[in-house]
Amino acid sequence: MVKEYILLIIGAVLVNNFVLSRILGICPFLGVSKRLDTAMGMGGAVIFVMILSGFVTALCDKYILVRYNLEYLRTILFILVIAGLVQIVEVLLKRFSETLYTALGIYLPLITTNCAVLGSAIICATEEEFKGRIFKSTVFCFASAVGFALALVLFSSVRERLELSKIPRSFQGPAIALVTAGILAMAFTGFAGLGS
Amino acid sequence: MIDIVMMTGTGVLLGLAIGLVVRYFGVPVNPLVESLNELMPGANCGGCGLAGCSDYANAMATGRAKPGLCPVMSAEAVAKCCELLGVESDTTEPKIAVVCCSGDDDHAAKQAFYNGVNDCLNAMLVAGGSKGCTYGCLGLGSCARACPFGAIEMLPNHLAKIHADLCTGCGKCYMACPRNVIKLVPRSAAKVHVYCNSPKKAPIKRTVCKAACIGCRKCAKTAGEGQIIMNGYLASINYDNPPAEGIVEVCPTKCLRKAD
Amino acid sequence: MNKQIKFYGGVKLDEGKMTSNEPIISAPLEPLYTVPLQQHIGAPAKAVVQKGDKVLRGQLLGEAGSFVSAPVHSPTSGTVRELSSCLGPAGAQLPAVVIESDGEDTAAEPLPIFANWQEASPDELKARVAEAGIVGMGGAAFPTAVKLSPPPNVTIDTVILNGVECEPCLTADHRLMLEHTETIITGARIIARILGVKQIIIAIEMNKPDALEMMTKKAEGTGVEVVGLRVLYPQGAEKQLIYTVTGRKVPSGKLPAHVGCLVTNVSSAAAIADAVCLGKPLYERITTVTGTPVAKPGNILCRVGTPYSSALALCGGVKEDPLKIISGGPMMGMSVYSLDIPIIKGTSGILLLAADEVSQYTPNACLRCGRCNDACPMEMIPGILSSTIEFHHFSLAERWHVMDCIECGCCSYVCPAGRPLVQHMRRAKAVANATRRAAEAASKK
Amino acid sequence: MSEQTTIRMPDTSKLVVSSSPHYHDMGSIPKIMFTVLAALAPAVFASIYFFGWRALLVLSVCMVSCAAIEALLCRLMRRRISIGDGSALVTGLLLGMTLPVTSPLWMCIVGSFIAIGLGKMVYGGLGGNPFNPASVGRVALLLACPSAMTTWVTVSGCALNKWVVDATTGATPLELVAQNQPGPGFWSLFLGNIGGSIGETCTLALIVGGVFLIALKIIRWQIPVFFIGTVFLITGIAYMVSPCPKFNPMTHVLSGGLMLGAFFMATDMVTSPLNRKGAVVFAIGCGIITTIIRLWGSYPEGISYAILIMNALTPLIDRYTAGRPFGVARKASQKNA
Repeated sequence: MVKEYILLIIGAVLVNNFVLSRILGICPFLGVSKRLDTAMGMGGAVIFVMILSGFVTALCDKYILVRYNLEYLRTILFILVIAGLVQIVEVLLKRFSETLYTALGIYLPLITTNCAVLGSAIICATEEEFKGRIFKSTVFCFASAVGFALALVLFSSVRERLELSKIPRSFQGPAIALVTAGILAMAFTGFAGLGS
Repeated sequence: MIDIVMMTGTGVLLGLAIGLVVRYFGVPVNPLVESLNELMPGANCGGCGLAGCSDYANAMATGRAKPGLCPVMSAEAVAKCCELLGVESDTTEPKIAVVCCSGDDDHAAKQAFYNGVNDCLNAMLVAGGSKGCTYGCLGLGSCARACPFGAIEMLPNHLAKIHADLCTGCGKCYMACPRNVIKLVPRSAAKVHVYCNSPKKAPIKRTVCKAACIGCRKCAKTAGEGQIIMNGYLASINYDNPPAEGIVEVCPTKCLRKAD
Repeated sequence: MNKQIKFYGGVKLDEGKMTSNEPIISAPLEPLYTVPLQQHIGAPAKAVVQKGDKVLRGQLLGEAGSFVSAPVHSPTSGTVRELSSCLGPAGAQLPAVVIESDGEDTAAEPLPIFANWQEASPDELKARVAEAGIVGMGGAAFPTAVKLSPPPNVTIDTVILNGVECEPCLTADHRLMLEHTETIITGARIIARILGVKQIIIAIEMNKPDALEMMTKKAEGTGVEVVGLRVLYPQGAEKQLIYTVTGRKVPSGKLPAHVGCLVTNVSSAAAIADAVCLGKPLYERITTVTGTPVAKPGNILCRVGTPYSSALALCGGVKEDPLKIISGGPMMGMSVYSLDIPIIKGTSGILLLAADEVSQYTPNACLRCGRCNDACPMEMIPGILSSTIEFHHFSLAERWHVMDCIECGCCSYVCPAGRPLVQHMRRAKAVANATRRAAEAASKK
Repeated sequence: MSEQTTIRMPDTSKLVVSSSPHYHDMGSIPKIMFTVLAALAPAVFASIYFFGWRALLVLSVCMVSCAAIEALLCRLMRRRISIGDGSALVTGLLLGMTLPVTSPLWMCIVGSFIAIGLGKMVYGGLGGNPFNPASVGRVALLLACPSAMTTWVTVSGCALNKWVVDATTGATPLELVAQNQPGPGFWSLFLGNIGGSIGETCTLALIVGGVFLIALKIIRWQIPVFFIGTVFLITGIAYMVSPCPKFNPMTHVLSGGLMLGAFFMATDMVTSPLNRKGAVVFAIGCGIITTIIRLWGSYPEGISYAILIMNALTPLIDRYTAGRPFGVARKASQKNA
């Protein structure tokens, strides 16, 4: 039981890293990785939202979609739920925790459109392993988000360093970021087979 | 049927929830800041003295700064800002930067070979750089790198040149120049300039630069009253009352020239 | 004092002290002396003579311009030819008094002599130090009288005389310690008297065994302690010296006085002794003229205002053309492009470097080899800082304590990429100072 | 005053002015790079001895193509052609040493292009690259041509009379232990009488070269010592828990690319941390990741991956291991960090 969850977490963080292996959530990965502190803020926000949305979508899936045979509405319902959820969270954060809002606030709207959040929800809903298991789905979403945050933090620290390199004009900006992401993804392939 | 009901139901529920949350927990945002932000040029040059355009918009909305500090904004935009803020418009005369030096490699004597960081401030701190004149352009292009609009070109013979059509008078180059060779002058009066910055006596200047103002006062005598002022051995234009363009004919060293 | 603390980093340098055994020779009179009015850190002195005035040796030429300033005295007797400006070692024009020597070298009435300084009041002695225009003669030229007036909330318990002379090539202090040992000790005791301090330490690097021995011998029974220090550059830097001698760390941005120490150069101590016991203001100093291109390198007692060219001529000129002329030592001196620059109170040496000794800076990128990290005596990260500054992130550099840089040059010395690291630091410091001044000006408005 | 006239005064018209210091220890990038090449020489000789002359061909093709590609890219970028500093040769040699002796030459050239082009030049050349170029090249080749990259020949003593040793394919010691079979003996592993990539087999030659570099202070001793030590420690603990050939610490330390990686690739100064503390963290990280991949991953070898991942972590390590400057109080430093 414990071993199962440890392997699940290792798999989601290192082996099937959302960004570097599944290529999900690339827009915040490229957009919010220019500075380490923003990357950490974004990572935190993603972890927070993904746990929440993973839990809620798994609930919706189990008790609404599957029960009434509405699986074909999955994508659209999940989008709706996640978007609404993030909106509410943002407003509540701003109201009740100014510090957390300034730390996460600006990233929350970005997350609404983050395919990683939707991706994790859909993976949980479709893969046999997670079907109907709300706790396991939530753990998976958490681990995936940690993987995302890890990739983001690694990447942003490298990018901060790249600011001090004389990168050729044509490679500046997203180009060099993608090359770097590619090399990082190559490096992460080394973890293949871990936990199996 | 159930699918439609479910989707609609979820939508309505979420909509209601968001509406209620915003109604009871929402924090109002200042719409003024956003409309001010739209009027900003977005170059984030910092010419207003604040950290970029959105900071300036914020500062205006909260009364920390006045409209019209931005050197780049058009007059209409400034007027609009004033309208939004409900204050009277106060237009500033648009400015332009001038490099007051003619000491390129052909004219200025080379004293030493500077070896080090390619930056004017650095060069000045090391024995005063490679040119002999301690008042002139060091020619390493710090101003050109500071210009957010690409208006400064470094001539191959180590002199900065300002392209008037691109210059917005933001003053970044003025801040970047360690020798204060660059001056900000009113755009409308920028017809002729004295391209020399050295207040030294003529013989000293002549040994280090062939194009220096030698303080002969010919221009000051020819021009109208108060149009050219002598600062010691250096002629300077009174930009409140600029001389006619024809005045450049009298200058023996051609350091008094039409704006280029 | 055998348990010696070692400061972090530092580099071992080729000392190149070829003039250690050259006795001090006095320079003959010059026809013309150009005496800059700013020979110290702080405000320039205000001229008190007019064009055409007759002046005598030791007469006041300029009085201190503000609190952090020092007066300037005439090096010889003659006529003031003009008040003009001259090129200083830093490449900037300095206001100066040009004196045409009359060849008589008549001394002015000396300042009243303290026959028995042990009984003079500290304030009187301090006033004399200020009056005599004494500055730190190690290079920075900070007015000594200001140093002797610590802020009221600190107490100084240790006076350290800096006879380390860790700069390669220079031997001026070394010769002074050998030839004027007693003067230095007297000076040290006067300083201690001014501050009411019991502990006086003279620190000498071990590469000068003769000076160490001489000092120890002469210091016996005077209450002055002499310590020999490990040979490591920059042992003579103020903060490193205090740390090595007393184990105290001067906090970032603070003065040595905050840890109860006062460091002054041995030359300054000798000048204080001369000012108090002989009534002689500071108008001459020992300068080392050295370098492989110099025909006969030596230590010369030069009057302030002597042009570099005269000092060099006294050393027999050059054997080959130098590629660099440096005012000061090779690690912290300033390179100059003219020999018309006058020797000032802070000119510890004139160094000529031949073409094959000069390594040019190159625009290579930082290799991140970390050698500068290991060499930096301030435990900073010079490599990263220099890249940061190269890409104009000045505020970041300031957050990373660039202002603590002492510009000792260890980082550039070891950099395999040949990067001008110290120059980057200087720039960041200049920018930070400018920003601070602008902020102050804005807040005053 | 006849003597006065003979005094020669210097010509001041061609003086150089620059910032202090005016002394330099006369070290330079080419000096470092060519010393590294010299330190790799024993391993190169060993590889020719065990694998035959084709090893030399592969290494030369990698070096030449790396240099040529760097020159070409400098030209395209209109920058000073930087191959004189020797770093491209080092990258080429290291890349060649991580390839099997049977690698087709086109693969060497492609690998060089990835190493130099994507690993270094797009980052602005030497000093800008966050990842070790040779590791980038090797990992890319391993992903692109897995079979060619894992074709090993059987080695048996001196092969100086051969072009390439028998083409019969064998397994590397690490592949053997991954299948839980006993590897070759200690002396074979130590001397390099085993299958594997060109430059990684002869532990003795690599240690000689590495110690040479440490003695010259070109690399920090912390990185190889802690890297190898961590691998030894973790596999040793595993071996004590369950003593089977898979966990034999001696095999893990002496075989695979560990020596080459620890002495020559992880110590690449551009991509490793700046200070000693950071170097220790970096090396331990490399060791942990290597062991994890070797023992539990699907690849038998993990050195290049470990190095690349720790390269990505280097900026973070630098940030958190940077000490406080002399005299800066702990609180002030934390506030600003």
